[in-house]
Amino acid sequence: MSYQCPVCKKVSSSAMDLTRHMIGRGDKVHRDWINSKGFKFSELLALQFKSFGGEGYRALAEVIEKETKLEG
Amino acid sequence: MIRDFEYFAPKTLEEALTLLDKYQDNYKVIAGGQSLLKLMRQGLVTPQYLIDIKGISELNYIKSEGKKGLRIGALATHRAIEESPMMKNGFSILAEMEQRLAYIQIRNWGTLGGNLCHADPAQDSAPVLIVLNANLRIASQKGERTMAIEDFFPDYLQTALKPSELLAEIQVPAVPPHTGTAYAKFNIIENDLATVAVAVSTTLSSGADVCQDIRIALGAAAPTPMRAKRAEGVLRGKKITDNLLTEAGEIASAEAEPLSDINASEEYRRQLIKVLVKRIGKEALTRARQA
Amino acid sequence: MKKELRFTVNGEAYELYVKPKSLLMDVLRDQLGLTGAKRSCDTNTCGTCTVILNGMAVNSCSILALQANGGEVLTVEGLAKKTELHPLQKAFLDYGSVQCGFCTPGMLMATKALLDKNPNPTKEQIKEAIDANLCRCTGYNSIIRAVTAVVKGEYEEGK
Amino acid sequence: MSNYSVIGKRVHRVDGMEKVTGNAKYTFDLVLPNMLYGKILRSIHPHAKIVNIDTTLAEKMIGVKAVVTGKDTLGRKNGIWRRFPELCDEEILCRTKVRFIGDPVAAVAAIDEDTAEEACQLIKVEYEELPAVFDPLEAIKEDAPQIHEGVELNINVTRHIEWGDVDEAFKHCDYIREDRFKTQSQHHVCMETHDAVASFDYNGKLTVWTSTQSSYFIQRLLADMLEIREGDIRVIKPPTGGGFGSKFELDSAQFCASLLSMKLCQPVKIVLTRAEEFTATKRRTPMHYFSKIGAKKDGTFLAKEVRVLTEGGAYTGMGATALYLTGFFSSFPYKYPNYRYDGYRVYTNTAPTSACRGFGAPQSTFVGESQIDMVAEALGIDPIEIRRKNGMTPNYEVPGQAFIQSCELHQSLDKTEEHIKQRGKLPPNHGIGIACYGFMSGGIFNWFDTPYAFSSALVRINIDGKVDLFTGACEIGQGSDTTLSMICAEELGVGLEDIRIHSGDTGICPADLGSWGSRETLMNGNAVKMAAADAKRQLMAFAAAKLGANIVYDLNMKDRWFHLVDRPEKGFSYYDIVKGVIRGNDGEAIIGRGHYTPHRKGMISPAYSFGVQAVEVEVDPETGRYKLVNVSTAHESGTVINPVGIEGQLEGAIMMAGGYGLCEDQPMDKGKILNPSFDDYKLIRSLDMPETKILEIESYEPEGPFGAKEAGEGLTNPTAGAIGNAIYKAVGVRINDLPITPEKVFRALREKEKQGK
Repeated sequence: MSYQCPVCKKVSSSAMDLTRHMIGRGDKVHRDWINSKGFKFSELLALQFKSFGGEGYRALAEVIEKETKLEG
Repeated sequence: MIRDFEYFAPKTLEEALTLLDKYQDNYKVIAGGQSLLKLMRQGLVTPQYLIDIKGISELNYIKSEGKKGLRIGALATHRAIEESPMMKNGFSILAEMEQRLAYIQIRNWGTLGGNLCHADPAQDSAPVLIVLNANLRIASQKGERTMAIEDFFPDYLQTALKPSELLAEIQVPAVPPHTGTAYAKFNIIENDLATVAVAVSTTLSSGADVCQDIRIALGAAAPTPMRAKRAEGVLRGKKITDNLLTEAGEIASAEAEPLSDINASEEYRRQLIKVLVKRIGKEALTRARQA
Repeated sequence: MKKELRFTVNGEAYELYVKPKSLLMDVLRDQLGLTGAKRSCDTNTCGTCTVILNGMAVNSCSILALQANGGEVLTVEGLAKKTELHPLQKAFLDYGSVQCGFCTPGMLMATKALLDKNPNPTKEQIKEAIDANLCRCTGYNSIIRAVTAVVKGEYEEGK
Repeated sequence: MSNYSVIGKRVHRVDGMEKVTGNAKYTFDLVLPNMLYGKILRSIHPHAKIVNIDTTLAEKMIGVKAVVTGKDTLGRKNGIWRRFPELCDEEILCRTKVRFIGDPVAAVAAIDEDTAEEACQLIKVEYEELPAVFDPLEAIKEDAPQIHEGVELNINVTRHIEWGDVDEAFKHCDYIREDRFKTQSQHHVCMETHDAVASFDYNGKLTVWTSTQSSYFIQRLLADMLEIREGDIRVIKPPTGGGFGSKFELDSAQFCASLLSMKLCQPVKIVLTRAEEFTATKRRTPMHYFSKIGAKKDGTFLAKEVRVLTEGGAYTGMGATALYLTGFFSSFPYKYPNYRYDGYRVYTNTAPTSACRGFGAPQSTFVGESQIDMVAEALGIDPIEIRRKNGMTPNYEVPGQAFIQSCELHQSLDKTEEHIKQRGKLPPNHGIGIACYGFMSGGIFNWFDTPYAFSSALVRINIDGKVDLFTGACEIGQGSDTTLSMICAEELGVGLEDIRIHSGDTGICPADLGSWGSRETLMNGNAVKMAAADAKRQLMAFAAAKLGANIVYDLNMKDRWFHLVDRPEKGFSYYDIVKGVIRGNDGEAIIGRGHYTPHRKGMISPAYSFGVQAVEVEVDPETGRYKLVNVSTAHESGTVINPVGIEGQLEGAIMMAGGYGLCEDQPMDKGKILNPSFDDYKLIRSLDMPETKILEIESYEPEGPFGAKEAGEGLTNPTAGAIGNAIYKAVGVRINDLPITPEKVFRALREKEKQGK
């Protein structure tokens, strides 16, 4: 299974990995996409150091799972 | 950067007092200068006239006068006091205190008088001299006066010296029999300035193991060195027990007014006072019993 | 406004004119070219400027030069007898007590002052003698070993 | 034992004589004819626009020769990550905006320091204050002030490392724990503050004497900033009073002194005060750490996930490397089959954070070793045992990251276990804690974008047999001049006294990246060894011909004697051979060349040191104050070339790393550092120094010269973690944020008491 970044087209092996890629990039285009899905990018990021388990990642990963999966 | 100043190096007390009288409050007196030069280099103190009394030999002495006790010239260095053969019996506490005061380089040049006049509440010498009931002889052209060291520190970094007055001598009365004295400071780095300091002097009534008199002094526990009088009250006239000492520690920590700073919070300082008063009180008691 | 300063440094008598605000360290370094004593802290807390004045280790950054008037100063430059190293200098080399070397002159003078007064110090007394002297490289213990070796007589003349 | 004649011997430092006699002339001591003294005016605001700088009064002042501000620069932005322009973000002399308290805004050259300082006070800077942000967790918020144009959410760099399938692996763990940690700032505290003497002449040549870890970096960075050809800049490194990571970037003293000198064609000297050093130079990176680890019942680690947010301060500096290394070393020195690291470095309006001895690893080692002890306790496994079970072994590959060749972690664990057993039963309130660590022997990364070999050396043998060794390696106290001279002598077969080393002078030495990342012994050592071998080959050829021995015989030179290996008595003196070869070369001195650049050695380093440290503490339960009683270290650094040097590195590291664990910190209030002096910045002094013990370890690193590797920074890594573990063993409380002050211990003890009731 592979997933493609809707912004820069980077292909990842898992939705979680692509999630980290998109948060990790942190540039405007990636942020805008994330924010357009109803998330607050900076909160997702801050969450990584405040709360355990990375709920932020998981929530976003679910969306990415749905929206960025490549066929085949 | 040190600002320029006019420099005088009087060789006698008389010369010094004349200069102090002449320049009123535009001057600063320097002895060892171990604290003063630091402030001058940071531009915090910029005197117009600097009067260097370090060379006045008549103020540099340590004398033992039997019943009258010790007389220490204001210019006696910390190191001289630390190593003086006169620091025995009740006075050994002075040597113990000096040995933990900063570093040898500083003790070699710095003077007891200068240290007191810098009036840092965290300094080591004040609490010990307070429990030893010391008096200060203050000279000026108008004459002399003596005052209890307890009254010498009106406020943070301030002394009771009036313009044109000079601290001339520290007088330490003879220590009564059956008296034990102890001092300790808390710090993270050995010999560093105290986070909290405690000195205790206990006098037991002869024969009975009862506390006839006690003096507890705290350093770095308030804007000035202070007596913990309420804590003393707990112990005076009683047979000192561990419980009483613990209670005294709690009361001392309550009557102190410590600040919070980067070295310790107020709360932690109160805890340290509690512990040190208990421990040093016990140490003083043990010494009193041996005395 | 400069004032006369008469003192001896490493056995040489000097008559200089200095500003009252000049520190002993400044005069030694800038006027006499004796740059062994260093400045590292500005607050009388690091010991790199340690010299021996009238037999005592002092921080030359915290003494007015004029306060040394009539005094005798020994700096690290005066430690060796011409080309013959002082035992402490030899020991510092043998025991690896020197790394960046910036604190070394101060360390040497502090320990020299100790041994002049007390030829048989305890380990605790050696530690106390260099407690003013900060060193970021060695961790102090190699310096303590070197001084201990001198105390034990490993470096007596002829050895 | 080895049959080496020079290496492994206890020798005097080659620069020792100059240092014990006070003769060594540091940059701080230099005085040139007609030299001026400079001072730097620095920002008093954490974040502000520069509206106007009025220097007229200062320029009019008697004794003032020149005043420079950002307007006098080319407006270039400096950064050591030259390959990535967006990370070159430091103007040094700010033109339009200041970003931290201490950012330089102007510099003055005058006849003496006091005049220069007074002149600085006469410069009127008109600021328009901007909202500032100090906490990285605040700085990443949408509404936080933007510190660098175009850098959104103030995110400076991010680093991600991953191998295996972490999410899957956690599903198979019997025990998982998650912990948060915080590490603080620490200052390098070099005894010699940053300083420089710059002299620009009428031919347009710039010479800079400066206290630095890399004269080549400074030369190249000055060339970028001043638009002068690299070859027209000569950077000379006199004896240097410590570096510890603070002295390989271009600093304000070097840049401002050069700029002022170029205005006057007169030498200018700038020495930072201790207060400037504390507030306006770079420092160790504070980090927020979130660490999740999963293990099987038997203690086998299956997975680890680490997230780090670092306080970057105002500029990038070496922070990007620290961010990467803290991520890599969070997996060290263990075999995690599944590992994931996400690191973010965030700009804040505080003094920039950068490289500091250990380079991100002291942080990760404190976190990792604390957490492993927690896991061990939860699973009821001995701390040494769990480390044995998971510790790295020789020839282990860190997936996609690094290849470990030599590794004696287990030997170190055994020695440490022995040591602890020997200590026997401990008195009450005593505890021994251990920590494992490892470190790189020089980095492989080339963010600096150097076209040169990472290390180079030249050997020149003169007619009398004296050897000149030229290298860009920088002796900063760590002992590289001595170690490299020993390597050169050993390889050539001559004595240490035959070598004269010339180092850290770009005018005469081949380029070298310098002394950082613990690279000198391995990288420069290899270059020196190669240069010596090259020279030796020329001697051997001549000697072989002269000897006319049967081709089957082996020749060698040792202790200045060329001989048949089988018949040592048959041969010639080294001195005769040298004379012969030079005569044969038509009088040309013998030159040997050597260089080293790691190839196909992974992404981090060609070799890694390993070790275990055991710290014993004594805790006062009523106050929380604790004493470092004993620190014993089993450090594995391959062949020991310079034993005296290693002892020094080892004990010195304990002073620095012990302070990191116990008391060193830089508390701030709105970006203002509150303890910029030795009165308030607490350091371990001789009376606080614990007993130290070295547990010797045998090892050999194939990639290193004579089998040697790192022995510098790695030693800074374990101590804080070992202290934390020791305190837990002693009184049962665990502190997760550094430094572990007595007050924190006391509070934790009181908490524990409350819960007990």
